[in-house]
Amino acid sequence: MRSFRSSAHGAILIALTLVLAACGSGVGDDDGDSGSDGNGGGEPIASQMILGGPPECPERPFCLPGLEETYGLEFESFQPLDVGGPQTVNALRNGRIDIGLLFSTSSAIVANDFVVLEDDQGLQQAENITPVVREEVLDDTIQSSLDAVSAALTTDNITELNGRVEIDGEDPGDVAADFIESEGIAPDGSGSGDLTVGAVAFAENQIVAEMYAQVLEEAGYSVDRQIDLRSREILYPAIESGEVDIAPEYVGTLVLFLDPEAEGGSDPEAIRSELEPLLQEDGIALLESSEANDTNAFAVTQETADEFGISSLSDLADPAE
Amino acid sequence: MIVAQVEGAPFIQWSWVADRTDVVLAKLLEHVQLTVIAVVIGLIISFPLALWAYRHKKVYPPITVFTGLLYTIPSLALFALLVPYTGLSLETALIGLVSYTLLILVRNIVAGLDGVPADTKEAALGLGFTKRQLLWRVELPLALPVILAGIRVATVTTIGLVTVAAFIGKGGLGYFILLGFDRLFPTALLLGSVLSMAFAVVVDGLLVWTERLVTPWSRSRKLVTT
Amino acid sequence: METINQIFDFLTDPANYEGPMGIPTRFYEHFLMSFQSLALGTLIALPVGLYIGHRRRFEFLAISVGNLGRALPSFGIVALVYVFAYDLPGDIGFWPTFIALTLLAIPPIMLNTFVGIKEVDRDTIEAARGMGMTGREILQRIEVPLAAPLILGGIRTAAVQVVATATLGAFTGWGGLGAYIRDGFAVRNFGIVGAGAVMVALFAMTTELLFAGVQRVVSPRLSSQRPRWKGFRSPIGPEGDVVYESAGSGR
Amino acid sequence: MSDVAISLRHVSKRFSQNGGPAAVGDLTLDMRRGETVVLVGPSGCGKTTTMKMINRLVEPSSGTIEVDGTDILKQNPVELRRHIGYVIQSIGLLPHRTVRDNMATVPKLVGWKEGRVEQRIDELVEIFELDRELLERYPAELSGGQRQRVGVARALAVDPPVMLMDEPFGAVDPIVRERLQDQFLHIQEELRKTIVFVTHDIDEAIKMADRIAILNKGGVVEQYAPPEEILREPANNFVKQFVGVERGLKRLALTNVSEIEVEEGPVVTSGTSSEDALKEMERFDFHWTAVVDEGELKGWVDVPSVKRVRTVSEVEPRPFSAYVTEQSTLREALDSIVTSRTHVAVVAIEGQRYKGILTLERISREILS
Repeated sequence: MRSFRSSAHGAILIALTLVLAACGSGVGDDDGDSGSDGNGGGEPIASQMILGGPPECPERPFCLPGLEETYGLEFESFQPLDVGGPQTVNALRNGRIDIGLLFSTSSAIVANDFVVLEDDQGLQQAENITPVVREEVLDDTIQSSLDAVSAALTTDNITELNGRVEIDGEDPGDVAADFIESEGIAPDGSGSGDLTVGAVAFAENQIVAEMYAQVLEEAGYSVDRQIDLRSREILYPAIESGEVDIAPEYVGTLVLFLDPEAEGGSDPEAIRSELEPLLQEDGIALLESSEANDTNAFAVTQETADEFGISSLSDLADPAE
Repeated sequence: MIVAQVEGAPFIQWSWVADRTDVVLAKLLEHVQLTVIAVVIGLIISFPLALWAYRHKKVYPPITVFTGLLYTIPSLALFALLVPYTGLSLETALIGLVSYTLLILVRNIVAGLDGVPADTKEAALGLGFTKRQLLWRVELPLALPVILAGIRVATVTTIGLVTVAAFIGKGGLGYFILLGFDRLFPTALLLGSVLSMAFAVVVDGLLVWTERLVTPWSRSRKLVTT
Repeated sequence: METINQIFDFLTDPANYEGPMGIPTRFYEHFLMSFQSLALGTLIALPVGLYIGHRRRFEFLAISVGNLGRALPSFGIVALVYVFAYDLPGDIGFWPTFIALTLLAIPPIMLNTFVGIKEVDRDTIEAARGMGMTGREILQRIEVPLAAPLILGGIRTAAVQVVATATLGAFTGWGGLGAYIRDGFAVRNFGIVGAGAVMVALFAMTTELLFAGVQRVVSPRLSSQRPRWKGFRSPIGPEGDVVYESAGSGR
Repeated sequence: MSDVAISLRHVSKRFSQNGGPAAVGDLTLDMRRGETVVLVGPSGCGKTTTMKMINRLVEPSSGTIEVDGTDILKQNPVELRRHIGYVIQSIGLLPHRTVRDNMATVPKLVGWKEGRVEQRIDELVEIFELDRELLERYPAELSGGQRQRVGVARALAVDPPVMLMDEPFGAVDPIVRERLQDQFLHIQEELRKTIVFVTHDIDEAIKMADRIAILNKGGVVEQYAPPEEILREPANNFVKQFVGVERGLKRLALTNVSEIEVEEGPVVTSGTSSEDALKEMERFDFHWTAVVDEGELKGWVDVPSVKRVRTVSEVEPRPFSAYVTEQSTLREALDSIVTSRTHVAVVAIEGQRYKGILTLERISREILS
């Protein structure tokens, strides 16, 4: 018995030593080459950079695969973070990642004076914010109400709204209400029945979803919200299965999501003509697009930009001096 | 700099909470609803299972291994794996939550029944109790304290797990935790965590109180000497 | 059940076994994180539990920490710690996950240690004191060995909880096996989610069985507890769980 | 045969299928109505198993058992048990029910009306001299002795003709056990139940039994007879060895003073003259004589004190340090013979009315007969 008792004490002592060793390594293996060492001569800049973005980035045509095909870029590693939200912004700010995927309309870019690398080879598509609605529930009132919202949305005003949520910490619901009031958006006609508005959990998507919901509530519908979903991969099937009726979408990424071989391009009308039949197959209608265009933007800090002297995505392919 | 936390703003923005008391109430209701239904269904499933295991000892190991396996699957994964089948619905959350209660409930019911002293059972049989009467009038009442302890642990665990269901939109107070997490917004996070913890402590206290109420004999009052 | 095939394919595809996102790396990350946080949690909770149990002071602290610890939603802890600790140096999400898991490990260990020491039979202690043993010797030679099964039960409960909750760490940007669940869920590939789940479940199961074995080795002759169930001792779940309220031993 | 309450014919019980030794081999035993039969023997002799076969808590492997003439295998076992009282050493009171509910258990099982149940509980409180205040208490709050009395009362609740008792007083301390045994004997005299009483304590067997069945391993009946007969003529070595030494003393404990005739002893009255008193003492060759006035025992006087006076009345008679009554046992008489200076046990009814004396020879003659 003696041996077991002492072994119990022994176990605790071993644990002590291991923790101390590990704590050291925990901090130690912060090999975060915050991009400033710039020693690799001849190697493309990108190969020394860590890209941060949503977990679905490695699978999305406009993200890692797109960067590889269109710009021939290979990154040192990919760090999964949130969907262009605070995690990505903070990781960029404190150097955990060198280049992060944000939304062009995100207020954090201006707030942290990040530099958006120009998409000089047009990887990004036109991403006009457009409501999609299940045909089963679609009626004139819903059509006209959501069109009214789309008509009022512009890239500038949505960016300003994003700032109020991301920086000032306001609630998407409140921000949407102010916007509807200030723009005088009102539903024409009335309707009844239950509707569910869905959105992916990032500021802009939630704000626009709240706009749709509140306008429809004014028109008499009772609207349930599912605006915490983690990605389009969860939201879209929920629309197909009828758990969600309406959701704000981005035409460019949506068409590539439905058909990776789609043309896409920067002309919204061209994308819409490709997108509508695809949505038809799933019983989903594509309403009028808004003027607000929120493309993906790959941003770096000002220091990184100055240090590597880069201003566009293709610059990343050049060898670092 | 915490993005959503503006310098100078109080740590907990009570106004934010005050504005959405209706949402808080709705989410608390959803949390209570999910917890109660999950534990009740858990009991409905585990009770017969436990009785079966208690009567046929050889069945107990497979039941515990199976319910044990369910218990070790991370809650988020289980919710996620159910989504393609039952969608983002209450059923998905409930199936996940119920499967976590089974191990604790089955084990405690069996342990409670196992704890009933053999001589009491023999005396009861000797007096003329049928097997069924023995179970409902002697074995179960005496096993009650341990069973209630199991229900307490299962309920408190379930209250914690409900919050994880926020990832599929059915997380009760977990909605605020996820919201606070997504937006680095402490007020919402604290609201969600503290409220669900308070709910757990209240339920725990309530169940302790019912345990006292329901088993007056378990506390031996002053021993009467002749 | 094509999800099961997807899981099988993912687990058998050699490509998933290389690189920083590979299974071995993430398994090791998960193990290291769990072990470190459990060890630190034990280092903090054990001495406190021993002190409170031995000295019988601040008992309320151990009990409330134990019960509140059970009531705290683990997702809540991870999120809370993240919001305050995300800016700390080191890998993204390392410190938030590590601190959260350590906090999670403390309550069960402290409570079980406290109850284990407190429930050592008083007469044995009297006898030891009668033989002239010092407080320290009593603690070392009698209280700890007798309380060992319950203490190990607490560490075991903590271990399983840490291993399971470490998966949530993935959402703070950290790796571990939870990353498969996060990434799979994001792209709706339930094969990856399932694979992650299976690996975590296996990890938790082996942890449970490991501790159950150690507990059984330490406890056969020591433990005054009546064995819960003759024959098969179910190895899974909060076996060492102690439901304790100050009014009296709720065990 | 009609007065046979319980009859066991070639009853056996084999627990292990693979031909191990039978717990009870081939037991045949009859128990008369109202008789207390004690099954006694070393552990493993199958006494408890035999008893449990009577209410089918243990199913007999073979043989027939009849209670009140009906074969128990033909009856529904639960129904059977409800009409056979059952008391075990650890009593097994239902801990989650009050004393009242415990006692009301069987009456409610057989469907008595509320009023009848209450009335029966009052009777039982009467018979067992229980403190009414106990009725609302839980078993955990009772002392061992109280729990035991409630246990027996509960078993008698529906006034069953037959009662099975498995070492019922084993768990209490000797003093309380003594009291419980006496009380139970007293109640048995009133109720005259047929009782099967199992114990490993031969003294308890001798005290409680009308007839004792001394069993050996495998339920073999070594002797089945009343206690006196077993003490007087142990059937074989096993019984002799089992009953143990002091058989004589144990027999004495069984017979009362009233059962044997008392001897004449020297008696004088206060008025007797000293010479007559001396002559009386000489006649019995005693150095003292009892002084009895109109049957009232005053005490005793001895030769020297009488010599100095003319009549007995002038001497202050000294009280007898010990005396026995008709209810005392011969063992108590022997005890007072040995302890008193007069080396004789004076027999006086209610301690006053003189009956006679008992000498050592008289008692030993009784043992040898």
